[in-house]
Amino acid sequence: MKKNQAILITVVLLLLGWELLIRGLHVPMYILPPPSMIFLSLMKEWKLLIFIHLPSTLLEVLIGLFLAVLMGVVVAVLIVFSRIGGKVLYPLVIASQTIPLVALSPILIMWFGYSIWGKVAITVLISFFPIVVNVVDGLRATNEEWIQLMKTMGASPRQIFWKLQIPHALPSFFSGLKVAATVSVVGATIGEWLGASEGLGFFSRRASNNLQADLLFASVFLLSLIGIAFFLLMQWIEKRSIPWFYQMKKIERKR
Amino acid sequence: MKKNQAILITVVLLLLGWELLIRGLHVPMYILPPPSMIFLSLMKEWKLLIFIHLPSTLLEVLIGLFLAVLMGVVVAVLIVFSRIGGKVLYPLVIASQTIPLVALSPILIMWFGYSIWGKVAITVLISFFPIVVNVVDGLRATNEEWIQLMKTMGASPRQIFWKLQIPHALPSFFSGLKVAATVSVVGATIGEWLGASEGLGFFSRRASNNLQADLLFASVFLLSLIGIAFFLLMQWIEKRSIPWFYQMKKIERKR
Amino acid sequence: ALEDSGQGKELNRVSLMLDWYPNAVHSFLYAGLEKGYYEEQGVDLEIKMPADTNDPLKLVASGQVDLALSYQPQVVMARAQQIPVVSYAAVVRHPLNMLMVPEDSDISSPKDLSGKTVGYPAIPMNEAMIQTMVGKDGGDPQQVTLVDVGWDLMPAISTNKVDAISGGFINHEKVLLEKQGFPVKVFHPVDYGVPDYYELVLVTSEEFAKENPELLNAFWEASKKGFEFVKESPSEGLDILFKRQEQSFPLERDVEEKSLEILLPLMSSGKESFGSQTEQSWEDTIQWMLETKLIEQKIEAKDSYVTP
Amino acid sequence: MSILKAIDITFGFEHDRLILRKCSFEIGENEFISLVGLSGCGKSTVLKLIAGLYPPQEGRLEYAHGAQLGKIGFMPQQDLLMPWRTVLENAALPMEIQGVNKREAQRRVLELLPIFGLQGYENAYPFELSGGMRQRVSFLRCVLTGHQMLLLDEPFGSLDALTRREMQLWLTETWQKWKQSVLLVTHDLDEALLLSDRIFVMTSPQEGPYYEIKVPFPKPRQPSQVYTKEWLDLKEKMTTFLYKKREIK
Amino acid sequence: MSILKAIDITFGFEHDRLILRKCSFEIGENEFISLVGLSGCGKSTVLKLIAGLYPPQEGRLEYAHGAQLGKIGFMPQQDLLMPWRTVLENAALPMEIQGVNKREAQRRVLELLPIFGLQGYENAYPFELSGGMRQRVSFLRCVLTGHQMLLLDEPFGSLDALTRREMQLWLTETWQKWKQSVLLVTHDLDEALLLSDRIFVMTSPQEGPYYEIKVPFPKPRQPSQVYTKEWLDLKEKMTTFLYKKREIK
Ligand SMILES: Nc1ncnc2c1ncn2[C@@H]1O[C@H](COP(=O)(O)OP(=O)(O)OP(=O)(O)O)[C@@H](O)[C@H]1O
Ligand SMILES: Nc1ncnc2c1ncn2[C@@H]1O[C@H](COP(=O)(O)OP(=O)(O)OP(=O)(O)O)[C@@H](O)[C@H]1O
Ligand SMILES: [Mg+2]
Ligand SMILES: [Mg+2]
Repeated sequence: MKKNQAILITVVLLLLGWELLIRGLHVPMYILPPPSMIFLSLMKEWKLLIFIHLPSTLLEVLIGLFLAVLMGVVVAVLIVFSRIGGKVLYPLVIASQTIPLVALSPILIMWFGYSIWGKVAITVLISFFPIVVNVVDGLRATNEEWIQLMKTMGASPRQIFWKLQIPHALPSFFSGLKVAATVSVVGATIGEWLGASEGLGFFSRRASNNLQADLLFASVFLLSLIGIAFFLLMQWIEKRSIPWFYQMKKIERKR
Repeated sequence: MKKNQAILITVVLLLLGWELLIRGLHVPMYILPPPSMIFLSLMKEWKLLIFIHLPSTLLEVLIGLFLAVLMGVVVAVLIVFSRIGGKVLYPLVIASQTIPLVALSPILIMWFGYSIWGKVAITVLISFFPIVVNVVDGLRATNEEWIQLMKTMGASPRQIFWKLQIPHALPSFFSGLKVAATVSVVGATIGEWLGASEGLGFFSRRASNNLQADLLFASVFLLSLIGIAFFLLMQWIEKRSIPWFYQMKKIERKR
Repeated sequence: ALEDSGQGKELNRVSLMLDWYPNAVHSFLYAGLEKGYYEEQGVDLEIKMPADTNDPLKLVASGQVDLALSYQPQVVMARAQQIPVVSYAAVVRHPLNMLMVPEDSDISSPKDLSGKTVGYPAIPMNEAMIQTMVGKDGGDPQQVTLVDVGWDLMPAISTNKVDAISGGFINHEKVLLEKQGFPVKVFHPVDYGVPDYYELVLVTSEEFAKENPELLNAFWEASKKGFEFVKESPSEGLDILFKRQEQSFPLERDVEEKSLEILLPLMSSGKESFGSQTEQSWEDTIQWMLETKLIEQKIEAKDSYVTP
Repeated sequence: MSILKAIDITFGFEHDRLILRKCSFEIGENEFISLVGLSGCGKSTVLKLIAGLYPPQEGRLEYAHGAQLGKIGFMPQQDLLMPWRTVLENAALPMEIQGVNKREAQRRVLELLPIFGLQGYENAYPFELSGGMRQRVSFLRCVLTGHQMLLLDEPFGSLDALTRREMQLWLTETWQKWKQSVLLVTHDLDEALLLSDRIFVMTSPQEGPYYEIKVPFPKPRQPSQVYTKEWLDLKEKMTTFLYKKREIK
Repeated sequence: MSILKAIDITFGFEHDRLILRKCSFEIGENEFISLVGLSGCGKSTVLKLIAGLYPPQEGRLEYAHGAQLGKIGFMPQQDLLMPWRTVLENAALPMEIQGVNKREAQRRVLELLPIFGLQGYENAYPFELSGGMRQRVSFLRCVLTGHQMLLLDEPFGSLDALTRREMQLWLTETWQKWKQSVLLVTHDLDEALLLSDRIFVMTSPQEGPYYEIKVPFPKPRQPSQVYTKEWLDLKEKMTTFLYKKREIK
């Protein structure tokens, strides 16, 4: 209770500070509008934002994140378990992260046109990397003694993988997943610049082209909400999926 | 030896496949040029690329990554150890990740002008997040039994932090660092769009604008090299910093 | 630049943000720098590049830069939203932004776009332009599908993902597409009901215009000389641009030559001096933007620009 | 004088399975006490309660020298060596925490390593040690806290007879020299009888009260006494307490 | 018939400190062998060699039933329970690996839990168990491999006398019933004498050869025999082997 109150107060103070700072320092509103203005334009355009643009971005994020997780885990497994593949694949994966969008976007348009898949592709590209690195590290960190024990039980590499390395890499995987979930929102936003006719990324770009900073930040606000929501969702899934990891801490601390 | 050969062969095959695919499928060269063309324009413009643009991007990446690590760790520590701060700070950090560049660029220019710091700011913004998440998770994962033991020794929270939680979070920190090092290259690239007159990001954008795909991909190639180099550098530092983590595996596996 | 001014005159620093990366259209600025025209006028010019085509206006309004190159309709839009910018000179006096279709396309005039897809960079002005053009030509604007293609106008049309593009410049996209073996037909917006607006204008903030009339004047005098130089000897003008750019990016000579060839007539103003503006042009543009709902209320044409 | 008084302590992890019910005991200065009991009856938990790691659900603990954290040497049942520290660094940890000068701390560790049979292993990481060696490092770390009260959770469980005896002797000596109080958990009744002034025999509160035995033999005691009648009788008595009506086959 | 033959095995982690030098031994079918030795002398290493986890540097191991991995039940010295698995799931792991139907595996675990004193703990996670309970789960997991040969590394080290005796009896019974071969590491010479057919007394190769003792007492043996003269003599003899000229004070 008390903690929640304190949080609320902090948030209110932050918003107030922002408002006052902008008004006090005469920061131009077309560069950074005060929260009150953002709120007003959010009220004005909420129907458009919530019913048209939000769902379309959400869909991209959802599909993209799902594919990113799938691909990230598969790639990580290949890197860890195939030695040559790993030596070639890992650098390729890293290289893929450094390609600027200007180089990529024409290629994606050639392949995917203006369908949702171009946006999904960018989302995947941006968000699969943290998963790869964390899962690789998680899989590599498995305690050798456990592996030995399972070997004496006659476990196949596949069984060691599923029954030992995967559960053992889960905490690490979830670290990566939380990063991925957050950056997938940026991915979708950037993806929409590839060409879209709806979505918060598209909306924000149009608002910016129209010099409507209040609308721009209204969409930024919604994007942040999506980011936070996805992050919290992943955290929630994490707590459910590795109860042994959290339960341990909780019980021992409670007493 | 044999492994290195296999890697070389794979790389050559990949390049060959790319070349043939593009020539065979008549992919427009101004969208995706074949490696031979990229190599030629790299040869042609190497002086410009290596002596003017590469150093400037490298500098941004270096400063940016350094600050990102500093800031990432500090923020993570605040999130873990200050309860209210954590509840407010973490969502803010997540939100910061979802703000598109169109909203950010005028603000950054207002603050930093056209100095290198605007570019550094974007690099920091993009690369500090993986560090935050991984360090937070690493710090939170510390085994409660060790904390208890240190408490009985009369250790202050500060001592528990430095002597237990920090070393314990190191492997996790390094996962984040490797992601950060890679995406910091993207950060600098994007940062250079803020208004720069040199740097590989600047170069790539101009090349793209002029439909000079060969030059564009020449700079992409260099960006990828930086990314891979930074990743490997971090991996090397990791191996040096947590020998106990790797030594354990090595010795037990060697026999 | 300070030390070789030679005359002991104090130089006033002026920063200018380009509309985009340096190209042929900016050669008059570089010529002025190279030939020392700005120094003669006591101006120390510093050229900057934007992150986004919208940044120049915002930054000039907030005083982060003194001058910027932007587009006339953009200035109108900014003023309509109380962003205090004014136009100081018309650099390119006619639209460059034209509707383009592949040369072998069966679209022979804008009305044929009914039922087709047009790619554009999510700029509302382009939407209005297509509507006006198709409507004036007797087509149904509602039947045209608009697709935001982001930055990639050229790949969009050259890979046939769209039937036409709006937002491409005749001195850039058209030239580049042709160079890549993809010739295009263009439809001139002025032929289809769009006012003959100024594609590129030099803008500054109201405050700067009020406080530094002499400086602006000096700057513009030098720019005029630069433009005269480029007009007289385009090839040398380009040489200067290339020289100034060789440390950062290898521009392509043939492309910029063609571009400048297209630009020069559109920048010259006949009897009037380079950069002069007319109230009529502003009035027409404002009226058109009002009709197409690009702005919500009318703004004063004569407040939108200042003259030296 | 007592160094610790436990008054009416109640504790349990689950409500239906208490570990202590209104349990009171005292530990005297320079007293050596052993704690024996069935596996899983709660011995380790008692040690953690005394160390101040769990707060009792009811009752209270009174310490002669004020707060307990940082005043008691605690050796946990699992060795809990830090994998990123060498033997030397692990053993020096408590001194590091107390701010002892690094060289001095090293000196003290290196001085004791031969006695603990760990000579030559100062730079080894825990994963390079055998189970018994790890236990000894953990024991060493505990005694190097230098505190007046030591809580030892099965410190000699993985040691062979000779090594165990050497450790016992060393412990007895330091205990006498420094006038420490020791609470030692063990499953070896002979060990308890050999070392202790008193023995706490723990049963779960579900099964009845806990017992306390005063060991009547004068010190120093010899392992050879193990076969004397009085010794065997006392052991017999403890076994009865421990296992009630259950019988050792 | 021997189930395992070790021929001239040499092994060491460091070159100057060998653990085995040209060591040969045999383990017969349905034989119960104990391995005793000083802490750190290499007992756990021998078990890992036999289990096939370390390849010997020289010499070879011959198994009657072919490859060793997946044919031997191995109980490591550290419990190595998986923290993400409950007691039930941990114990069922080897059967899971062998592809035993899940319900059947559960049934077998649940059947044995009361015997192992773990009734009611089937859904507890390892962190909720005491040290001795963890050891028993680990032991249970090992026997549930169902293999003919069991390698047990100090399986009863953290158990009190009664629980330990119960486990011993249960082990002896199953060993007889299923005609298993057992190699048990222990520090308790009485335990070794009580259970084994033969006892291997390990010394480091630096100190001399290793010894083998055939236990002459007929089975079943009773704990009461511990005080008989023959028993004590044999113990004495082993102690001499173990500690050479060193003396237990
Ligand atoms: N992974 C390893 N790397 C290096 N040395 C090791 C390793 N494991 C064990 N040793 C060394 O090998 C020797 C024997 O170890 P081992 O664990 O086999 O002893 P043990 O007889 O089981 O002792 P204990 O009774 O204490 O468990 C020890 O000196 C130890 O330091
Ligand atoms: N963290 C915990 N959460 C829940 N239950 C616990 C926890 N720790 C211990 N227990 C339970 O408390 C009881 C006593 O545990 P404790 O470790 O004190 O036993 P012990 O006497 O030390 O046994 P052993 O001789 O086997 O080490 C056990 O039944 C155990 O299951
Ligand atoms: Mg215990
Ligand atoms: Mg061992």
